[in-house]
Amino acid sequence: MFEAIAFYLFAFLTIAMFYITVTTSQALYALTALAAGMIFISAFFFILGADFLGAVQIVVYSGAVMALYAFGMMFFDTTRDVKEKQGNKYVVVGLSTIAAVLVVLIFMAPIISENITAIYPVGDGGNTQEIGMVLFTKYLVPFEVAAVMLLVAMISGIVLAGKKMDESLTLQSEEEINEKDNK
Amino acid sequence: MVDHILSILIFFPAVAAVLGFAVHKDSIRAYGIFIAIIEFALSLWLWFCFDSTVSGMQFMEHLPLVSSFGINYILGVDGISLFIVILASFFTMIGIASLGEMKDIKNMIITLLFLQMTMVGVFVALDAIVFYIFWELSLVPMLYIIGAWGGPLRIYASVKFFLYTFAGSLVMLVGILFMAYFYYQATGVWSFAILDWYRLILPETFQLWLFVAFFIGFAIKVPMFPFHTWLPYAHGQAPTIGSVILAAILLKMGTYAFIRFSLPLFPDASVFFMFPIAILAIIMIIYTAMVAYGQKDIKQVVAYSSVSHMGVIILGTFALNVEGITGSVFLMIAHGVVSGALFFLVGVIYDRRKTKLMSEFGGLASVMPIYATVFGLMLMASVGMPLTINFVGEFLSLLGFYKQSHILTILAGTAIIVGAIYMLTAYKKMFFGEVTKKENKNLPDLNKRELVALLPLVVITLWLGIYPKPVLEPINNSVEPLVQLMHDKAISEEAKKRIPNLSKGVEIIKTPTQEVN
Amino acid sequence: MMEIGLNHYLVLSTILFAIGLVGIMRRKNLLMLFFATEILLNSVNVAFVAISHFYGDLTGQMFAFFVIAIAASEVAVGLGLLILWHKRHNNIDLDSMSTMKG
Amino acid sequence: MEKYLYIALFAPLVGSLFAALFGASKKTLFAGIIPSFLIFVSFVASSILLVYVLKTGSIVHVEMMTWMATGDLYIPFGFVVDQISVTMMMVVTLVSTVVHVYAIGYMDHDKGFNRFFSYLSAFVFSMMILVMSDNFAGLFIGWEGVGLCSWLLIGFWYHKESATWAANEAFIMNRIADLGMLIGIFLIYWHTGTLQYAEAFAAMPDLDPEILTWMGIFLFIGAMGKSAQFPLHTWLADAMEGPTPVSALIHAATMVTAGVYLVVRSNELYALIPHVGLFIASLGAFVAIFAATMALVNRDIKRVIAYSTLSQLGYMFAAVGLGAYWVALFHLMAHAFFKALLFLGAGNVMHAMKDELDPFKMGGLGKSMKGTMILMTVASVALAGIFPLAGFFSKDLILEVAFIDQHFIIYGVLLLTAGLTAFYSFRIIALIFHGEDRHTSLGHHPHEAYKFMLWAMSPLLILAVISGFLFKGGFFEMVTQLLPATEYHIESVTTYWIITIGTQIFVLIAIFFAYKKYMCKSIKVPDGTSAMENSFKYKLLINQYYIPHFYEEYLTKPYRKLSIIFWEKIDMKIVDASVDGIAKAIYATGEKTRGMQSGNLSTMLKWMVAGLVILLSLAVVFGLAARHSVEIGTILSGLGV
Amino acid sequence: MNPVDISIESLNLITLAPMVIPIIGALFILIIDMFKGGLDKSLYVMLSLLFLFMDFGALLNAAGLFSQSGTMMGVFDVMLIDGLAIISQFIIVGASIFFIPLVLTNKRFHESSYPEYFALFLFMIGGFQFMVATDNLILIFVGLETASLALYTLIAMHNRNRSFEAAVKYFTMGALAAGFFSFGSMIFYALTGSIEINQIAKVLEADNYSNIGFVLVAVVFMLASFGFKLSLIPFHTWAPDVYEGSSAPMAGYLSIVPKIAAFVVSMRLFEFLIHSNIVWVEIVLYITVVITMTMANIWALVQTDVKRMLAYSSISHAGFVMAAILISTTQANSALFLYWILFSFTNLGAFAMLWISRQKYLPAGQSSDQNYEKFSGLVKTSPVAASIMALFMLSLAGLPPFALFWGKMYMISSAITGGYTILALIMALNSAIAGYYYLKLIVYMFMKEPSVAHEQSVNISSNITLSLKTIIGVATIGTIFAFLAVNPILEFVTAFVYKSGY
Repeated sequence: MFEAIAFYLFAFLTIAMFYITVTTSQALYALTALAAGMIFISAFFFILGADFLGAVQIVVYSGAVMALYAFGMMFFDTTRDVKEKQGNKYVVVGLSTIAAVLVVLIFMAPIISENITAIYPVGDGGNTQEIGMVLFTKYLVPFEVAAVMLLVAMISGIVLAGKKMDESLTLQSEEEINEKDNK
Repeated sequence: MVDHILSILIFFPAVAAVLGFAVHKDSIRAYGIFIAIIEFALSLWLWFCFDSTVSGMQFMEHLPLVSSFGINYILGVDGISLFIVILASFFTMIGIASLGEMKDIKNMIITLLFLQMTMVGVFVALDAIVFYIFWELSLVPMLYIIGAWGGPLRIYASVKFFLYTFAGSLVMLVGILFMAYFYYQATGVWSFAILDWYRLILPETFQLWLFVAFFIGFAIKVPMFPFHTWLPYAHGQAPTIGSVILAAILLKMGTYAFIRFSLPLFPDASVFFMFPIAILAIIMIIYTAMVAYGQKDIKQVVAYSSVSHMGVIILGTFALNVEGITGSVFLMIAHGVVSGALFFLVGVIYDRRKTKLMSEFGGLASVMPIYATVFGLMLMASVGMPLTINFVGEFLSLLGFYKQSHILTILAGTAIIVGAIYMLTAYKKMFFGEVTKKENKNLPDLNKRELVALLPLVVITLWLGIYPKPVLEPINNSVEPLVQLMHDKAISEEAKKRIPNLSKGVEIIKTPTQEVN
Repeated sequence: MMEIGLNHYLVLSTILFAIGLVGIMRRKNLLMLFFATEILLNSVNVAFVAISHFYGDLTGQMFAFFVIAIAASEVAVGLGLLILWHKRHNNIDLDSMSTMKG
Repeated sequence: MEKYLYIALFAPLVGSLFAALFGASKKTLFAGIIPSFLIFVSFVASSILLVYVLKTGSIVHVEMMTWMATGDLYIPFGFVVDQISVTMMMVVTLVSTVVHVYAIGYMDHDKGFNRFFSYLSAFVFSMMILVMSDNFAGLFIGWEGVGLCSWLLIGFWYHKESATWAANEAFIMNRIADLGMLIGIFLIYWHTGTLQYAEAFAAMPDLDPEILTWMGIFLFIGAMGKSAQFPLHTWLADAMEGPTPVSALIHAATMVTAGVYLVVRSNELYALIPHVGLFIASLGAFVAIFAATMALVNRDIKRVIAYSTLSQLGYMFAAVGLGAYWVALFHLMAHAFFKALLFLGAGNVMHAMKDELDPFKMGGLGKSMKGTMILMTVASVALAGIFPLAGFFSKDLILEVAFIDQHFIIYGVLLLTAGLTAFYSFRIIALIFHGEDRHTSLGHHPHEAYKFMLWAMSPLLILAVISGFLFKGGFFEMVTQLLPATEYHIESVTTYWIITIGTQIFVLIAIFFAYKKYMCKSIKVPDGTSAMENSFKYKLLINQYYIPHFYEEYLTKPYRKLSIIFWEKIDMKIVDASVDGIAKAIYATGEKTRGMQSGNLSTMLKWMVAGLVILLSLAVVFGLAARHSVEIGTILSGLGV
Repeated sequence: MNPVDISIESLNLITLAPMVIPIIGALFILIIDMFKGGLDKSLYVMLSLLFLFMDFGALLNAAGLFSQSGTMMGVFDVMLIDGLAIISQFIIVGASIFFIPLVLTNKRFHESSYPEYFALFLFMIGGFQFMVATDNLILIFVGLETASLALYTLIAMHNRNRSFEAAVKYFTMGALAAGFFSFGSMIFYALTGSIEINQIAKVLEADNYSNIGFVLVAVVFMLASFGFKLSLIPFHTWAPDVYEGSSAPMAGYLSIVPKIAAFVVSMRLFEFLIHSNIVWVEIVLYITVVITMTMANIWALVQTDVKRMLAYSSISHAGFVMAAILISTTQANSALFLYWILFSFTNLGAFAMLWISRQKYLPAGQSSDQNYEKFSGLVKTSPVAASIMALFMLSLAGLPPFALFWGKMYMISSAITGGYTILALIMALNSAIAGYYYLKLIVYMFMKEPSVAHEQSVNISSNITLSLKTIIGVATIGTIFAFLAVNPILEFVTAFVYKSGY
């Protein structure tokens, strides 16, 4: 009973938040709504017993990502209204509605099949500990690759946002570059 | 060296062309002529070493290329291909020798040498893929020749030429791959060797489909009605040398391929499609002859006349008997010589007057008597005057087809009438009458260089018209086993009846072939 | 209805995904467009965790974990690109971004 | 004897090539003399062969080399001198020699003197091949060869539009017939397996008569072209554009008789199909009177003689059609002599009159050109068939043949034609040589031709006079070794005399009538005003029954129009345009749909989602269908699908 | 909670070697930069090459192991080294070896001044290698994203407006595609409780596809996701813009490496579905293949920029090759690899040729970097360059005996053998359409006169250096003499594909 109430409540909240995110014309509202939505999602994780993930969700999204976006927003000065000239609203609404309806239609049917055996069953220990276990055995390689990915993202971020990008060697003639080098 | 003479014939000009990049452009003509003469001498040597009493392939070469897929570099020459090879090297030689002053002559000569490689390659390849390689590759130099040295519409013409034939041959490629697949199904190994394929008997329905696939590729190349419209453009825009080689050699690829592929591989389909194709051929003959008659441009006349004559070749091929096929092979050579010469002749006057409109001329016979004589001779050869080279081929082709159908042959025979109509009219317009235009009053007659190109053609025209035996005999010896093979392979009663069983009992390799289901 | 099963979560996930799609399609502000991509990934995470829960299997959580990592990395790169664009054009309007077409 | 055969055959070729060497250069007399001499050599060699054949009764047969050999086909260059061919050889070489010598004078002032002799000798060579070949293919070589030379010679004065037009007409019309001949050859090959005369004819009696009929018809179509039989006759009159010696040699004596020769040569075939023969005879008779009527009114001496040739060819075909091959051949020979003579005489007149051809503008030329007048008159008498000249023996024989074979209609037609022949022959004689002088006022000062030209003509004169009664017996003896030796004697002596004398009188009356009408002083140059000229009959005849007009309007012009339509409308607008249309359609599709790539990121994303949605809908449809396949099946079956 | 006890042998760490090497290399480069900045690009190029050669060596080793012992699993069965993985890694690493030195241009471009460029490049290679060497959807996803993020950056580092635009477009659509991928994986997971493709296949098989509808939805999302990577229509819209916006070597790289990685994954993913006779997948793939091939060709016809044309042509080629996955016979899969190897050589050459002709500023009257007019009359000014460029165009058009012909031929043959005759015909005819736009460039180069306005400003080989010459030379030789290489490649590829069970 509690689960159901919680589910519907958070479902409503999440949907509402995300709806605001995609519809509001105020970037700040959107950002706030997004952050709220993320937190509500983590609620599901807790409901479902994925405590570790819930924590990660809050930390990563509400913490890191939102901070990044907030920085970005300040940088871009997007507090001002962005004119969202909609070329064809019907296309947008139509396509997404159809997509949703189609998938929802399908999911109305019972899904779980009989012959599934859990490969990494949830054990007795705490969620975090088990996750650690699986993460550092089975998913060791993806984990390491994810690390590389984050490194890549970091380098990318640094390179792209770096000062060196302000002047483009690509657009300068050789003479200009040499002149600058000599200086 | 004799064992590899075919490879040498193919790749010698190519290597020479690559080296030619380094030759200075003032000396390139001499270089080109020299190379072409050597190549021609080699081809003559090939003829000399060729044993005309043997019916099978000679000078076979065999190298694995993509052995896991059954693609091998197989070369060989028989009576059917021998003379076209010689003709190719011959035309390249006189073509280069007769080149007048033109821009970028170096590129032209190098291109011609590459073209020669592809031309020789097509006719000696005995592996379908190798054949296809040369077949397609030949488009490129011709594309360049038309596109770079042609008339005002040259780009349109060259692209049209390329794409049209390219599209057709891709369909043919599908056919080739299909054929190989059937062979694979029947024997369990991949092979693209034509001689292997010869031993495969296909069920009739498959024959029909494959025949159509090959036909599209070949028909565009020939070009058969209604796929012929690229040809007038190509000819009309191409420089003289391009037209000459196109008409003399490249068009022969299609008809040659009919004989090499379509007939022996699909005898039943050949019989099945004999009448439709014959009707197309007849349309080609009469219709294009009439179109030729309606032209204002002498080169277009010759171009359409080419199409018209190709119709006779097709007809002879689909006579499916020794007389007809031999005739059509001979006519390929004959048409090569004659139409090549005619294009040369048109080029001569174009060089002088920069126009090809017949209305610009008139009375040239008195201004340029030697030119008029040579033109007249080639014209007579073109309309099939006996004792010229064309007659032998036309006579045999029609004779052969008469066995298959009386009415159609009568219709096809109108070639000799309609041909005479447009040719004589054109000749009359250009050479007879008073000299009306003052530009024409002082035109110089043929110069030495042009004579060097034309006299050999004149000699061949008469020589092979009077004494075709040295050519006809090897062709005949190779065609006979072909016909016998077709007869033996034929499944349907109709085909057995249409394709004669030669009582001479030629030996062919017969291995038990499984039927493909 | 009161019994919350897997399907509930899947439907929720789908709805969220659809909202994300709407955002992606209608946003002209690139920053807000990126918000929508976050919604997409988050919606999937809900489903993953739910499935994981109902199967009693950790794989789904793993996937969700990596999706979060990926989403985070994307934000970094995406923002980097946006900054670059913004420096040159002083806007992050998607409609200004159509010099190449055809 | 082979030696003589080769000499007879190749001497003209050598002459031709010799003259051709100087073809482009200025007139050189020896370029005329040497070919003439070589033709004479050929004549001598032919004579030797004739003597040999006469004496021994055997034939000379050589095979020089293979021409074509493939499959079962074997065609050699083989030559045979037998009784038939030696006759033809004699005729050809003799007339050629005369014409060559004559032409030296006739072409004296022409720029193309050397070229002319080259062509002329080439013609003789082709003709020799035609008559000497031992197979149909060889015959065809000669057949086309003479066609080519005829083209060259008709169009000899190529700057004249009418000449080149006539040359092309002749060539093309002959080509139409040649197709028939070619088909005939194919038929012979595929049914007898050979093209050698001897073997082919030997095989023929065993063949299906229907096939033989077709062979006969197609070969005859070939003959119709060369011999200008209706409806392929128009070229002959137009061919008179060529120099007169050419008309004499080619279009009177030799080439046009090739058709007759072909039928005579194939007598074994035609003997098997008498119904075709009857058709040939009927056509021959028709052409005889048809051509004669056109000759009645024509105002061009050469054309009149051409029509007369046509008419005489009709006689010959009538004879061969009725199976009287030797008679036809005999008439062929005699006709060659007197017709060539007639033409050469006309040439003299033309020379004298500066190429004026209208006899109404002449008159009284007999005074200045006595020699020519005698020659032409004798020739005309021979043509008219007056005893004892050649025509009497040969032509009246044909009448007898028709009478004896009881083809009275043919006989009647031919008899009438004989009268017409006499009339028009003497019409021009009268107009040219007799009556009032009408040319001086037009500024002509006629003079006689060179002496040697007249001398050169004299052999023909003699032969025209004597060949009939002198040769008839020997000729019969000789050729009937090969041809059916049918003797034509009218049973009843009375009938014979009545017919013979009747014919002679009829002809004489016609001659008298011609003189009476055209020697009177009131003859003027017609100017199209007289009642006769406006009568329908006259118009019909002067316009050659409107046949050339018909050809022009209903064949040539439509062909030309159709050709242009084919090119401009069908080839360019339909065939080519559809090819280009495909290309253009593809290109246009690209141009129209490239808007999909608007460059706008939002649109791109929408496309992605759209793609997803499309795929999803497909999936749902399929998934539902799969899930409910049973129900769908029952519903569909319930609907009776 | 028991302590985990796993022997190091059972991890089979050797399977990681090829991927780890470039990552180590990247880190190495970053470290060097940390110690001493401002080093010349040639150093980094050579370092990268060094690591790539080592990578190549590791691959050879892996190939040797594979041919001995067959498919290897490693590191908790996450890594999957089978024939496909090895061949595709060969292509990835091989292509990279040729593409990286393309930065050694005469002119300086922005990206080459960064050591990070090379580090990212190597990371990207590592990412792709991971992506192909596993059947775990997580690792595929992570590998893919690693590579993609690096790629977006690499594109943007060219540092001009068009490359930013390209990067943003690519990135945004990539993010959407990532969403699709995760959604698709989620459904697979929901259906089968597994995210390993082999396992998924087994479970679905055992289940006899009772939930076909869900399977299809999952397939749809996967197809959309990989359709984006493979630029299948209608997910292709990024391709032309990104190609145009990025530098020529990057565009060339884009046309080869990400696609082969995506092909391998699609092959793993769709193969079992097609073999289970799910008609829907066949139909949808058929339609996609045909539309992609044809429409891309048609759009390529109307392009005015060579690079953009090549972009569309790459889309078309991808569609062509996608047919292999539809046909899914051993021959078809081998054909895919054969085709792609040969395609790599040709495209390497073509893009390298564009690269050497790259000028920094657009001259007057030129609307894009590489529009056709720029190449007018090239044969007059620089015949060798024109001939080489023409050679690559002809090869792309499938003219024998140049490289791509063999791929096309084998591919069409596999279509025929697989019973897709109509498809074979469509493929053939598409090659004919494609002929037109390749020919267009040849027409410009060989048949038009050099335009006067361009003569001063355009130097076709302004960018050339010895190393670029060498690469072009290699590509040229590879393209011309492909017929010698086809047999060994084919034997190798077929053996490996067959041994991997595809």
